[in-house]
Amino acid sequence: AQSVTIGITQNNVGVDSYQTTYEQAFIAAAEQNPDVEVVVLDAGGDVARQIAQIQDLVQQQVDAMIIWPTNGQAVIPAVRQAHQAGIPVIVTNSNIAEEGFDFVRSFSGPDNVTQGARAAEIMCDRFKAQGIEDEARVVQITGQPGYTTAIERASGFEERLPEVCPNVTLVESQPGNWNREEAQRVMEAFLVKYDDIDGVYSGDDNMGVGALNAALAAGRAADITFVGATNFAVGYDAMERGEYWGSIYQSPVDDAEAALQTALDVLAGEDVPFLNYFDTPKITQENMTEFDRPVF
Amino acid sequence: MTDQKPALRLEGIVKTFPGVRALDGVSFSVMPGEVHALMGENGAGKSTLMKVLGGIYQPDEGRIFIAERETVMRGPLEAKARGVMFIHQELSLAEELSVAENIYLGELPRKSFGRVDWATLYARTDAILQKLKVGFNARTRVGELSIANQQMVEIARALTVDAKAVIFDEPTASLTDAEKVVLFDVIADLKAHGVGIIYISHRMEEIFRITDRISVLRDGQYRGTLETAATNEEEITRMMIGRDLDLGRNVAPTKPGPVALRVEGLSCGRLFNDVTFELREGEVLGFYGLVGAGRTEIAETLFGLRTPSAGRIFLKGEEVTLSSPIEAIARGISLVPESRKEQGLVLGMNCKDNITLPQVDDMTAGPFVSDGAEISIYDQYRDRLSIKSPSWRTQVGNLSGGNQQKIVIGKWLSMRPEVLIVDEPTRGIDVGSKSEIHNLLRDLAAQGFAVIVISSEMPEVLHVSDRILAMYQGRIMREFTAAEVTEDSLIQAISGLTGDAA
Amino acid sequence: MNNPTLKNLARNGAIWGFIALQLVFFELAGRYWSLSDSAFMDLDSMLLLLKQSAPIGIIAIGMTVVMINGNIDLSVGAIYALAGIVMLDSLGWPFMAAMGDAAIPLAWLFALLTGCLLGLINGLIVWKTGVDAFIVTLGAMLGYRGLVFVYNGEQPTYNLNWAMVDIAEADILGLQVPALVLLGVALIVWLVMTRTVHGRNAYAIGDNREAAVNAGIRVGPHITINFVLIGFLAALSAVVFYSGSGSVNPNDGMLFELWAITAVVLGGTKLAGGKGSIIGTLGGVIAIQLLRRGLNHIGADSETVNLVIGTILIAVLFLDRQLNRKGAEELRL
Amino acid sequence: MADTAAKSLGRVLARQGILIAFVIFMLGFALWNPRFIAVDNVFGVVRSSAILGIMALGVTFVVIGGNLDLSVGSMLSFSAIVVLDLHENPAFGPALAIPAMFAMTLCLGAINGYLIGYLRLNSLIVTLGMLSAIHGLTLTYSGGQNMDIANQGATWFGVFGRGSALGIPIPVLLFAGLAALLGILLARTPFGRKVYAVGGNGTAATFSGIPRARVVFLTYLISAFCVATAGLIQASRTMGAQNTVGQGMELEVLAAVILGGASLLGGSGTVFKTVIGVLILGFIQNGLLLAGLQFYVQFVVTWIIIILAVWLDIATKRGKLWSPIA
Ligand SMILES: Nc1ncnc2c1ncn2[C@@H]1O[C@H](COP(=O)(O)OP(=O)(O)OP(=O)(O)O)[C@@H](O)[C@H]1O
Ligand SMILES: Nc1ncnc2c1ncn2[C@@H]1O[C@H](COP(=O)(O)OP(=O)(O)OP(=O)(O)O)[C@@H](O)[C@H]1O
Ligand SMILES: [Mg+2]
Ligand SMILES: [Mg+2]
Repeated sequence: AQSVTIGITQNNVGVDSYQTTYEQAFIAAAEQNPDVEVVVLDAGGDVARQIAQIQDLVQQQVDAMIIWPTNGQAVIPAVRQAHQAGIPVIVTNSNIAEEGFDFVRSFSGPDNVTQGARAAEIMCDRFKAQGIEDEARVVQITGQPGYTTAIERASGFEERLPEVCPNVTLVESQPGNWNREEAQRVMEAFLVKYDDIDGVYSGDDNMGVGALNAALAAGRAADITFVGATNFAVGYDAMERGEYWGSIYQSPVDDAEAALQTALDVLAGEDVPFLNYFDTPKITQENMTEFDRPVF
Repeated sequence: MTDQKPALRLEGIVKTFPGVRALDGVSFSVMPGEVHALMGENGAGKSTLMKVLGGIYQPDEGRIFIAERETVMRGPLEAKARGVMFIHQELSLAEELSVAENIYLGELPRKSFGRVDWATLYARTDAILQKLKVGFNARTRVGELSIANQQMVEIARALTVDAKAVIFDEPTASLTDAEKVVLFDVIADLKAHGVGIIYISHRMEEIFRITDRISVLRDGQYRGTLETAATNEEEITRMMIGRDLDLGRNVAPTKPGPVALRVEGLSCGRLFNDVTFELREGEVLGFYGLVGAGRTEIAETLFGLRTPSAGRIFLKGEEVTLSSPIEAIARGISLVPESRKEQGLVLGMNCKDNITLPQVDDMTAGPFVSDGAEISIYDQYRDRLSIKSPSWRTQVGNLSGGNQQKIVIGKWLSMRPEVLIVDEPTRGIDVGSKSEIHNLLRDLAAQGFAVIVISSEMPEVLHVSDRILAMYQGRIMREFTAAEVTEDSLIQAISGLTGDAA
Repeated sequence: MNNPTLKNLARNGAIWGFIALQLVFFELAGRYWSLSDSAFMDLDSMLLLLKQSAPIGIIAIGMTVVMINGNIDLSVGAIYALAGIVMLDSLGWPFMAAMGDAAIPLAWLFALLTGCLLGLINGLIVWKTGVDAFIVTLGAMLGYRGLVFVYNGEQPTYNLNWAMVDIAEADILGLQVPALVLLGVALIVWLVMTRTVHGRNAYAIGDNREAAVNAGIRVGPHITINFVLIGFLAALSAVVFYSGSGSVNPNDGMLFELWAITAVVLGGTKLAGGKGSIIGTLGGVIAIQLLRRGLNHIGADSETVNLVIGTILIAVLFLDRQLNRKGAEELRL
Repeated sequence: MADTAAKSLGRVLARQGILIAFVIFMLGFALWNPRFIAVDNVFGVVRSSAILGIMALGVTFVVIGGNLDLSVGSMLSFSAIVVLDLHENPAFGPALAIPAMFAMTLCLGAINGYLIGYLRLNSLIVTLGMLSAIHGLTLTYSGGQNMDIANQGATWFGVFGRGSALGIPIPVLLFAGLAALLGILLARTPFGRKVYAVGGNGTAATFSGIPRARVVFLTYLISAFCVATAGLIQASRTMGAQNTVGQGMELEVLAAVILGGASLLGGSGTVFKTVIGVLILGFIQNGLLLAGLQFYVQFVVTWIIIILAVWLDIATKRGKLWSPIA
């Protein structure tokens, strides 16, 4: 086949292991394929910089473009420019808003709303097993305010929880900014404020482990069900120790490979579904042996 | 003159700062065409009074009349609009701007859309500069001018408006004699045009040379007005400080001991060249010259602050290289610097901490600073120099200028230096404190210190020195002993006019 | 005599020399290392560069004025975000929505007024309380950011108006609107700073505030006006940027203040005030954007970008200091 | 007599304005929610303030010396990542990892100190550059990965962040101990005096034979030492770290120092006041959280408190509420 150039602009490499591992996996996958050249850019979490990068890629006339949006709405006009320049755009990891769907060929990534919903189910099942599904009280620690992933996971969780466990109360949500230390601080305050906490849902395991640390320090970890998302190695280890209940298994390698493959499929003229979710299964202490320890 | 209306009249002005009653019911007036001196000790309230007049401070009580019309001046611009021009004590210029912009600061001529009318600005400025016979033009950046020329820019401001009254607050502190002459011409010219002039200075010879009347302030209170022609230094001094002052001439020459410091062919770039001299213990050596002659730079080099480009320095016969003040201090050199605010004091620190700063490492009990040791040093020098300060806790910034200067002197005396260099030790200091400092320097020499006094005031050098080196453009022109020196020969030497210097 | 003039030239030209150096370096380096075979220096990419410099550039121009004044404004990033939110949110207000596209200029106006208001608050606090501008705007950086979140919680504020996007993407002679606004603002502010009384007073105040007070310049109002100006420019930057992107994330504009200050200092403005130039700042902005772009061009990864930018910042400062030295005669302090 | 006593009491109060504000603030919150002053909560706040607080202690020296340090946030990330990585490295282990990390962090402080102290470059820009450069260094070091301690049960490393002695959490002890130590260093030793002198008037300090460059250099070393300690606690507390743990902390730290009353112009401030500043910020955060207010309300409140505190501070100094600027 003829050689193709694919440009990618990522959200914020280095902010956490997931994104870093994604980048490495993406580059590795591209190197596997001799017909693919990639231009790898990082927006550093800054929308303005990402828009500039999209424009640069348009100008360089790449064959296809993969975008990990820093803001699912703000990039739409820039995506339109790419679309108008005839460059197929694939969105990865977290989707852009609906207005932009016309300019995008495909979304490849996890379904964050479903992830939030699944976390609610894990939590609810656990409460049922403990027989406290009618009185349990839950707190939530969300990701960085304003980021699509954080918002979608929270809304998935908040919608699904009352459906499966109508009598469980979500008493409070505070952001932990994807940051373990901050999550720990937020949890400490929750522990002081509420004598009765039965469950903690965190936007990712990194924060979940921060919350766990706080509870361990207060000697209350055994009474609490911790559920997170994006199973990190720390979360996996804590599950193994029996301190952390469950999470959602999401592999950045799958994520990156799916994005690249989607781009190649689009370029090959194949019929690609618009929403190209890769599976992100539930993982709990009960089924964790079925999964490898995450590498990040 | 008495039947004329005063150009300016103040009535019962009171101004307090937190903890200080700086002005306490001052009344005084200036006639048109009169040069009126305002005198008083450091901290008597002269500058404060003038700032009230210039609209910079609002008085707590009292009234201001201009041409007998009561006026309230809410700001400097308003004062200017009413014809009161104020030439400040501290240089008050923006160095990055041009001479013209500085002279017309705050009232640049405008065109439409707030644009500056450069043509008018430069034309007006050049006209003024011509009157002042200066060697720079309207477009020169002020930062490039010498201090003296910057002072001339300040003075040029007096000529920008049709002033009814002009205030000069110590304008000559950094002027050379030639510029002083120009300044006095300007003042005479203003006077001839019927402008009332207030002139603040601590220099008696100027007061007697140009003023018509003298008003005296003491501790913020008005003490009275004298006709210049009908009074003398003693009377003014008595009024200012409330007692007689012993202005005796040079104490008997001390017996010089062995050579403490010898400098051979010392040069530093274009600043000074081939400077050679000797300083003995028990001797006061005066350096006299115009501003910019390079005296300060020599002192700074001897204190390890500048790298000499050539020459050698010997202390007690041993050659030394001084690459930092730390080394200089370790070798027994002390420098009382030229500018007490910038170089001498940490204004936010208290008196005690300032005095012991160079030796704080030795003020310890175990690893900690010992207040006791420090306070005893402070007490010792407070008594010795009669420093007037409420306590050792007082922030130095709150002391009056003269007392600040004494803190700096105390700081270096307490190091018990072998060579003490004082640079302009009495700049801006009132007559009373000045003579105290002079006596002190003589005493030090009598005790065997080797002292270098750098000064731009001839009476001062003549008064305290055993020998005088006259400098001109970075070179030593001539050496005088106290016995042979005369004012004329000294002036000739520092102006480069000495045929017989070589 | 020759020497100082030469040094002066070197000093003011340093930033442009740096830009030229970058162009040559990245062009050559790109040839050998880059995966992309596009040229680095062609006209289109330079025009694009100018456009991309606009958001920080417009703010940096305002920052230059404030810094010449001897102040600083750390709250610009938050003002930028808040103005953007007001603009996009106002488009959704019922009476505005009813106006159709005619509401767009009105939305811009609201955004600009927001910027002016926030700048005014900073300015008045600095003026009336006498608290240092660094502290006032450090506080405001937090406070205004809080307001950004108060406005719409943690959600992005969103209003994609294609008519507005089209205006933002329009171009004249290849220059897109953001680039034109940047150049226009630079020109106007340059004229103000060099030709008008206000501009000259700004230098005087930064150089010697006491002298300015004594000369009767009304320093408080003057400073306040400049804070309003930078608030306005931060909002203008938001107008330009968000018209073309349609969504404000509550975290937007964080670190803008630091990048703007960096550009200003690279452009030769003195942190202490009294000295600086708009043209220099423009150079500083372009230099930074070029550096980022160039590093991307040669395929540097994000860790390298951070490392290089930090190092260059210090290196330029060092160079500037060397060029400004008075030589061996200087007092060793 | 009574009059003067009242006056001098007034003067003391005016000088301790920040302390009074603190007490009033605590009382207010305590009335609102008594849990606020429960021993557990107070310890909790002090413990979670310890990291910020220890950094602020170091920055206090830098600020009093007349400079800024904006690099402490990235330096914290750096030290946490490094100590965790070395901990996991069999060649090091916890006992060697800690001193090695301290050495590396001190090197960064030395770079700051050299550039600012000896080369006299502007501290704002240098530390801003270092902020970016150290972040890049950290990312390079870690390859962008989180660092985690795999076997948390098998190490005593957690003691710095999680342990306690005599019922007091170790971070609190470290914070208190360092505050006492550095407080004495600043207030009672010749070195401390020199820091004030250099910050108050660097030129005059040089003219007094004080090695200005060395003093500034040392303030940055102290700052780096404090950051290393904070990084150790941080890493130990969470037994893992992201590359961005310290991001944005530089301004929080600065806010605490300023809130404590140190002047950015240098030459004033004390360790004690900085501690109060840190606690105020910590308790605001905690109090608002307990009150169930959104985190962003805390931003607005912090803004208002910073400005009011600094304003009152300078207003008492000049004896006038409103500034005399025309
Ligand atoms: N802004 C101020 N705040 C507090 N005290 C002040 C202030 N300005 C002046 N003072 C005090 O007011 C008194 C009068 O000061 P002023 O400057 O008027 O003295 P002066 O007569 O001009 O002295 P000098 O001969 O040294 O110039 C002094 O005690 C001084 O400390
Ligand atoms: N040729 C010059 N051009 C510009 N500035 C000058 C020149 N000569 C001297 N100056 C400045 O004038 C000031 C006084 O000069 P300098 O310190 O050399 O004189 P000095 O002999 O010590 O006299 P004084 O002690 O009275 O100031 C200094 O700030 C110096 O930089
Ligand atoms: Mg005076
Ligand atoms: Mg001199």
